[in-house]
Amino acid sequence: MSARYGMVIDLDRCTGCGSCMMACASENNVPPLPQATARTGLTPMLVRKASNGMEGGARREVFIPIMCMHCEHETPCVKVCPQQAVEVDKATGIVMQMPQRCLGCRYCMTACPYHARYFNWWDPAWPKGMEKSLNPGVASRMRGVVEKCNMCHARLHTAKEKAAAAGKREIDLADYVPACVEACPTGAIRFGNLADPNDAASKEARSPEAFRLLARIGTEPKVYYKSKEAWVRALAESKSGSVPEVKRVEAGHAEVQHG
Amino acid sequence: MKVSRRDLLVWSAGAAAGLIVTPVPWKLLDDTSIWSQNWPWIPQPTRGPVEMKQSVCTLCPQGCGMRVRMAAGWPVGVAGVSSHPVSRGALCPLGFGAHQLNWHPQRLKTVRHRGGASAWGDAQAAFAKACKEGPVVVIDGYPGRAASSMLESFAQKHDGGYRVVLSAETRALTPYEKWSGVPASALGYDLENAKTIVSFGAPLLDGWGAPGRFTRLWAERAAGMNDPQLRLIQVDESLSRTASRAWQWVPVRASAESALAAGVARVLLEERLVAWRGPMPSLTLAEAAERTGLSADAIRDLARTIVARTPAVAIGNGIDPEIAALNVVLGAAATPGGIVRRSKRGAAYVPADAAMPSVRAALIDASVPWDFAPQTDAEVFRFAAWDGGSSRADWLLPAPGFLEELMDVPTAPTLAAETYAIAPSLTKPPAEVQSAAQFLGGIDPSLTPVDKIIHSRCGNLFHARAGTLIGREATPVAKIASAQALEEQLQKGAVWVGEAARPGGWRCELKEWPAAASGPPENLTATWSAPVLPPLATKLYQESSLREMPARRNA
Amino acid sequence: MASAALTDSRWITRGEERTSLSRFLLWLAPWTVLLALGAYAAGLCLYFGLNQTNMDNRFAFGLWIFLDLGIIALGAGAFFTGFLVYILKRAELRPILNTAVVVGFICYSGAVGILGIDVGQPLRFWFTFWHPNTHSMLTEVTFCITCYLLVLCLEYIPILLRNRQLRKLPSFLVFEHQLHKLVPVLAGVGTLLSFFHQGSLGGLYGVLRGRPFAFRQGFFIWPSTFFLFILSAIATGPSFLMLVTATVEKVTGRRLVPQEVFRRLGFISGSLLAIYVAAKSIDTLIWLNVTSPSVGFAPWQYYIYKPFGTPILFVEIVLLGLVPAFLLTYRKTAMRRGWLLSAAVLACAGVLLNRFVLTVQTLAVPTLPFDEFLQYTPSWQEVASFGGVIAYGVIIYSLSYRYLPMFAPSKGENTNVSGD
Amino acid sequence: MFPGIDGFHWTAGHVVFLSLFFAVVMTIAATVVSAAQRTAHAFRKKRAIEFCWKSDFAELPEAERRCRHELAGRVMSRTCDNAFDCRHCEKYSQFAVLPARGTVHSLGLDYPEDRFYHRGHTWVKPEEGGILTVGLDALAEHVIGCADSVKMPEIGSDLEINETAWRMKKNGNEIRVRAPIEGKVVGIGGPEEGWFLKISPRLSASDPVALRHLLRGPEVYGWISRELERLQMQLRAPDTPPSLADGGVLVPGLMDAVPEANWDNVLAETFLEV
Amino acid sequence: MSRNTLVFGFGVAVALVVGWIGFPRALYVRQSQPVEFLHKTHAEKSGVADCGECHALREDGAYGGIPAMEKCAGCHSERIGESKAEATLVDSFIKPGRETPWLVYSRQPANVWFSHAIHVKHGGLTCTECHASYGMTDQVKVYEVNRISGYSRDIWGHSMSRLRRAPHEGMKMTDCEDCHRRRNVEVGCLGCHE
Repeated sequence: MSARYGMVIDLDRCTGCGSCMMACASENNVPPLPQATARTGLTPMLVRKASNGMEGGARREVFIPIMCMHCEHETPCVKVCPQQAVEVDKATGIVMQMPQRCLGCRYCMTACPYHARYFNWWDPAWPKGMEKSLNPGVASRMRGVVEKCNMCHARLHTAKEKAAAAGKREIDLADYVPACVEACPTGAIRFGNLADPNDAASKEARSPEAFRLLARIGTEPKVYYKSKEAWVRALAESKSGSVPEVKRVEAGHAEVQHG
Repeated sequence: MKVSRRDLLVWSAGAAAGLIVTPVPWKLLDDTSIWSQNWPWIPQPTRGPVEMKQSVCTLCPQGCGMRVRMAAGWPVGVAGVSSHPVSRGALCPLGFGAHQLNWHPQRLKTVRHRGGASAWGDAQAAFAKACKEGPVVVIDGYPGRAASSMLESFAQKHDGGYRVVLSAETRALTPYEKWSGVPASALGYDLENAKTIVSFGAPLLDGWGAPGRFTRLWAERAAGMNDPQLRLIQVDESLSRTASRAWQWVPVRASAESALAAGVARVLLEERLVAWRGPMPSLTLAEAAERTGLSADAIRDLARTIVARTPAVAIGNGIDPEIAALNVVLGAAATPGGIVRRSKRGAAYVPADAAMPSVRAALIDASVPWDFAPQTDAEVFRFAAWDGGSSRADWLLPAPGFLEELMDVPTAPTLAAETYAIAPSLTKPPAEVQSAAQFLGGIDPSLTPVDKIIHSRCGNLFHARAGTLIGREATPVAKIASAQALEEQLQKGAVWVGEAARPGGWRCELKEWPAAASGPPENLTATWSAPVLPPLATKLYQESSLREMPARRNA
Repeated sequence: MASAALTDSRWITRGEERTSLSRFLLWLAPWTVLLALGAYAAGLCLYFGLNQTNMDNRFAFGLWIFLDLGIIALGAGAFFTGFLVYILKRAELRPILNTAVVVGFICYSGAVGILGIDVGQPLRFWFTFWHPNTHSMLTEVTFCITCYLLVLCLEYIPILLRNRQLRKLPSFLVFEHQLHKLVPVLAGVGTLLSFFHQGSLGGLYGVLRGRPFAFRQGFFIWPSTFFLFILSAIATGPSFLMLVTATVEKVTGRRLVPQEVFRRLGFISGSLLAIYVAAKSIDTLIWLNVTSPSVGFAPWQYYIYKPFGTPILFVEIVLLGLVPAFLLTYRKTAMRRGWLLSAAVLACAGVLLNRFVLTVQTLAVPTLPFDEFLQYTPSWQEVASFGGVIAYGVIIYSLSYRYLPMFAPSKGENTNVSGD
Repeated sequence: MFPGIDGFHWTAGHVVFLSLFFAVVMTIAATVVSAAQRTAHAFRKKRAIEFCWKSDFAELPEAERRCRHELAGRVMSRTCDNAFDCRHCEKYSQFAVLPARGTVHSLGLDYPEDRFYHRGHTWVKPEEGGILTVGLDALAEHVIGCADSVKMPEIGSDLEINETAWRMKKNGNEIRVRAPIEGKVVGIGGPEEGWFLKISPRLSASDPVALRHLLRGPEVYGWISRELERLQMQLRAPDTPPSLADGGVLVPGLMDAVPEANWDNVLAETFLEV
Repeated sequence: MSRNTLVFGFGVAVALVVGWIGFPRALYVRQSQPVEFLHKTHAEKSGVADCGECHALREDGAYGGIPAMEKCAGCHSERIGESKAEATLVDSFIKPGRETPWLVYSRQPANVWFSHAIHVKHGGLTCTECHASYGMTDQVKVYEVNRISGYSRDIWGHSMSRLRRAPHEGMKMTDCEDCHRRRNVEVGCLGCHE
């Protein structure tokens, strides 16, 4: 039977520590490039920040881990790739990016509403000797291709192989846990098979507190978010530009605001 | 017959036509693109058998449990250990990149003397000479290890002092030392039983103590609950990570935490919201309000909220007597859910930042935070695995890196119970690398080497027959066959946990209200400051806007 | 021989007056320098990778894509004129036919060249043909542009072979003639191809449902931008031809085509532009009131960022659409060369602005609620390669104008020359 | 893309897309191939030379394309529409019957009556044994003078009418002399006796139509006088007014005498080049 | 036949010769194994019948590949016999404890994930179906490497045209897919790529 792997991320539990980003980068052999910036770097898992737009004591902020949403329907990147370097895997629902097939036209990056795709602007490089610390399950990419979250497919492979060695066809979901899920110190990310109604993740995905970013675009992302707070759930809708970024709250404001 | 230009044209036309039906153009197309998929200058992972090792993170004194994925004998990834009693499956973000630290460009591989290259021989000679000439102080950043005891006994033999750089968490407990005589290193927070935690700027969700311990607790009892079982009140000058997740955020002026603590204490005492009776803070509510930038009512509300759900405990960031005093007022000292004494043992260490006059030389262990500079003009021998840049050390001595040396991991600061674990050496350190302990062992062979000490400690644990050993599953030590079995278990990553601290067992005498902390409180977001960061930390600092690059550190 | 080395008159079509070789070279010199600079910049991008540009993960497309869309739109005059002359038999446009072909050739080869640098892995270009994703607009574009470039080369050959020296080789001359007789077929194929890729270029953005600023409903698999692009391209193509010819006339200081041809071109351009503006306005209204809100994007969102406010919409549709359309069609203004040309300029500017908005503004406006409006400034390498393409165009055109019978259609066109 | 390659599977998209694509590619290929094939065919049928001549002829300026009958004064004005091929021109005979009205006067050039003249300024002289001699006419001689180099065809090679018979170089100008008649080269005259070819014609010289396309008698004078006129126009200094065609005598070796003139143009028009 | 036809034909002929004979020679470099290992001899001497005894799956299902040095050292700790290969093996690899850098004929690039476990356990493939009977041969197959791509020649297969390929020859993606199609196995990119 075909699975539909997805995630539910509880934003109320995310402390924005960044463990998921580190674990992801290390699992997927993402190079640490000294020259990379917030707009040219490679962060298949990226924790971003949003606020309720208030200031002083009333201000609230939330951290939003953004990775490939593995859109199920009309998957924008799959539709546009000229040479089938992206596909929605039939068996798992994972949106798979093949850097070795990629032409580097970056059309998929303009197509992705979540900006979850990253271009290798430089050849990957590691300090001398560090290539020994690369994860053998993942091939490193080359300059000039697009990459993104592949749902830690190396771990899926390992799980498959383990199952096969045991003569089983179906993998044991306990053997397949993406790095970010494993790393999250608060267990904010729940990973599971959304096609299985009894799966904990798919149950959570159906809870009233669950929502998806830009759901109305209609691409059926398989990464859900959830929160108790209404203003956080409101992020599902686009209100671009209307949220002023306040970097730091001065005690002065606090005086006015608090009481 | 002569060849005309026309012939050449026709010939090449023919050749071109012919070439189409040979493999040449097609194979070249294929191979060049394959070449672009396997560029020789792109490093690819080495092939080899993959195995899982369990160990303990030794980057800081918190000793989080970590699973290390090894491929072809090299660590290729780390993850938390969910069964681990301290970290409970969590690691700090830096931990996830730690396995790459040993290849950091700034890894120290050679002895350096005042910036110039030198050799172990010279260092040894120089140190030996210093030992003859005068007292030598040994500074440790991670007390209680087997190595520490080596350092300590060496220091005693050579009538120099043994000083310790305590973590900010432990330093926050030092005021009680004065009031109760119980060494701060024997105290801990019983967070698991607290119902209200008011943090005065302590980054509880951002690297305070063992990352896993509180974040897990918070996730289970507070996160996303309208009426959490555990109320986290964060007093912070700005909307910090912890503040943004706290049940309530109390924004105050910069470094006005102790004033607020005093203010709250006054309200508690005036309104008799607590049972405790004793000296009243000198600071009036109005003054407190003025200093903190909050309204008097706000402070009153805060005080009431704190005692609405008890046990409540206040946690400061670094030494702040008034916050400690607030805990006494709250009755949080020596009660469950407050500050508890986790062990009979526990030495009172001499803090390393106290002035050290007339010392001939100072030996600084690799565990000492890089940014620590001893207050002395003595000759400094500094051990470090990485060169963190400017430091006033005469000798820079290359120490083993991450997971390269056998280490034992004593109880972490802030814990409510004792623990003991062992971090085996997973990879061979580079040839020319030595730990401080090995170094001293080389100078004074009479010192018991680390592995022996560890062995005997395991023996003691076994014979004490107390506590439980937590590996894949928990086993009471009493049920373990032999000391050797115990040691093997520990070597495989199991953790020994002592009995939970019994309430009471110590008392705090607060004669008069303490003077406000002199100067601004130290604000160390992380209790351990490494010389360098794992290279992948660029993801957090420069490839995203998640965190600002801390000054001085270089990834 | 020394005297021969100094002059190239033997290569210039007899009876055509051309400036001296030295002056011609002088004219070429600066353009050659620019071309060399562009080649150098392109080399940098190929050798070191696209980190040489200022594009980034959020601004994945930049100046180059804008350039591609722009010049391909302007180059549409080539296929459209061919269509008018050969398919619709509008013989009066013959005089600019050769120019049209050369201009088209320049625009398309230039665009393909830039695309070669713009992709991260040029060596894998053939994957698109080997593993095409037939649902991708880009595939359609790649196939059509490649084929059409081939067609343009074939249309260029007869012009080339009519060079005074080349025609002395009997085989060339005969081949030229034979090919020339078949050009109508090519024109037909070219029309089909151009129709599709001009459209697909519009579709390129119209299908981006992840970018509600660009996303458009459409007909069958084609979003409305598909048809708008075709319209705008064939509307401005003739205007651009007019401009090129006028420029050449200015530079060489002689009349090359009868004013009548200009007026004819102007009228075609103008009337098509009028249709385009109408269609564009309707489309915009539908988009603002139906398409965009339906996916949760309020129209005002797009236009709160300076300098990309609503004025840009007005400029695009009215100032650079309606106005030139009127000037080009209205008798009184169309009679005046000055008005005609300035209207053509406006029309071309209009189509360029449209491509700019679709390529650049689409990427700049945020989609996620916690995104900001993005800035991007091209690096010198991008600009230089851009300049290189312009220089390439000027050089090719100058050479063609000097050595080929561009505006002197063969006197033998009518005399029956039986081939077989 | 092609069935059977890397997991190719037929979908409606593929069918439409690929059939369109291949249709286009086929059309383009077919176009090129057929053009090339027609070209080859023309060569095989020995039509190529005639063909090039005709298209060159089409490119000649109006003044160069006058009908022989106009030159002879039989008609007021007539442009040749048959590439000077009077042998297959149905109009020829209609006019030929009329009397020539051209005034015959001395040109200061020697145009013997016993020769036939080709517009490319060559003469054809029937010899005994059906052999024809072909040489440069007086005007050409005067214009060129002594050539720097001459490249005659090999003996035995076949010449088509209007094909390049031989090439000459003078002051860096290449001169192609067109063959006035088709046939096999049987002899060559060298520099001392003046450059000429001996040709055994394909149609026997006795055949009345064999030389019909060449000028003779009054036509020659009409033609030459116009040619001289043209020369004068082309050679005069820019500011001097055109002098009347009163037969100013040509100096021999004109190219050396007036080097500054645009010889490229002059020669082209003289030897019927484009 | 006209001169042109001849010249043209000559051009074609030259191209064909260069393309079909010269080019392959130029494209591939022949390399020899570090040690001349003979499967047959080892099979007979040690009485090993099944490939799996040396090329085993690990317990986690991963493929063991070519046995590590200690396996060789088991017998070859000291020289057995006087062959040159023996000397190289013992002196330059076993004694210094260096792993032998074998040249793997069917080595796939880093981005390919090929699970022997799955192909053997689920697909029921036998070794010979992909590796022919190399395990029974008693001479060392010559290793040819593609100058440009760095692939072993076995990946493309020995005939340049890729026609008339032995079933085990050719290990390009197309070949994987053909086999999968024949056996109606449906896998996407994810199935075989890292």
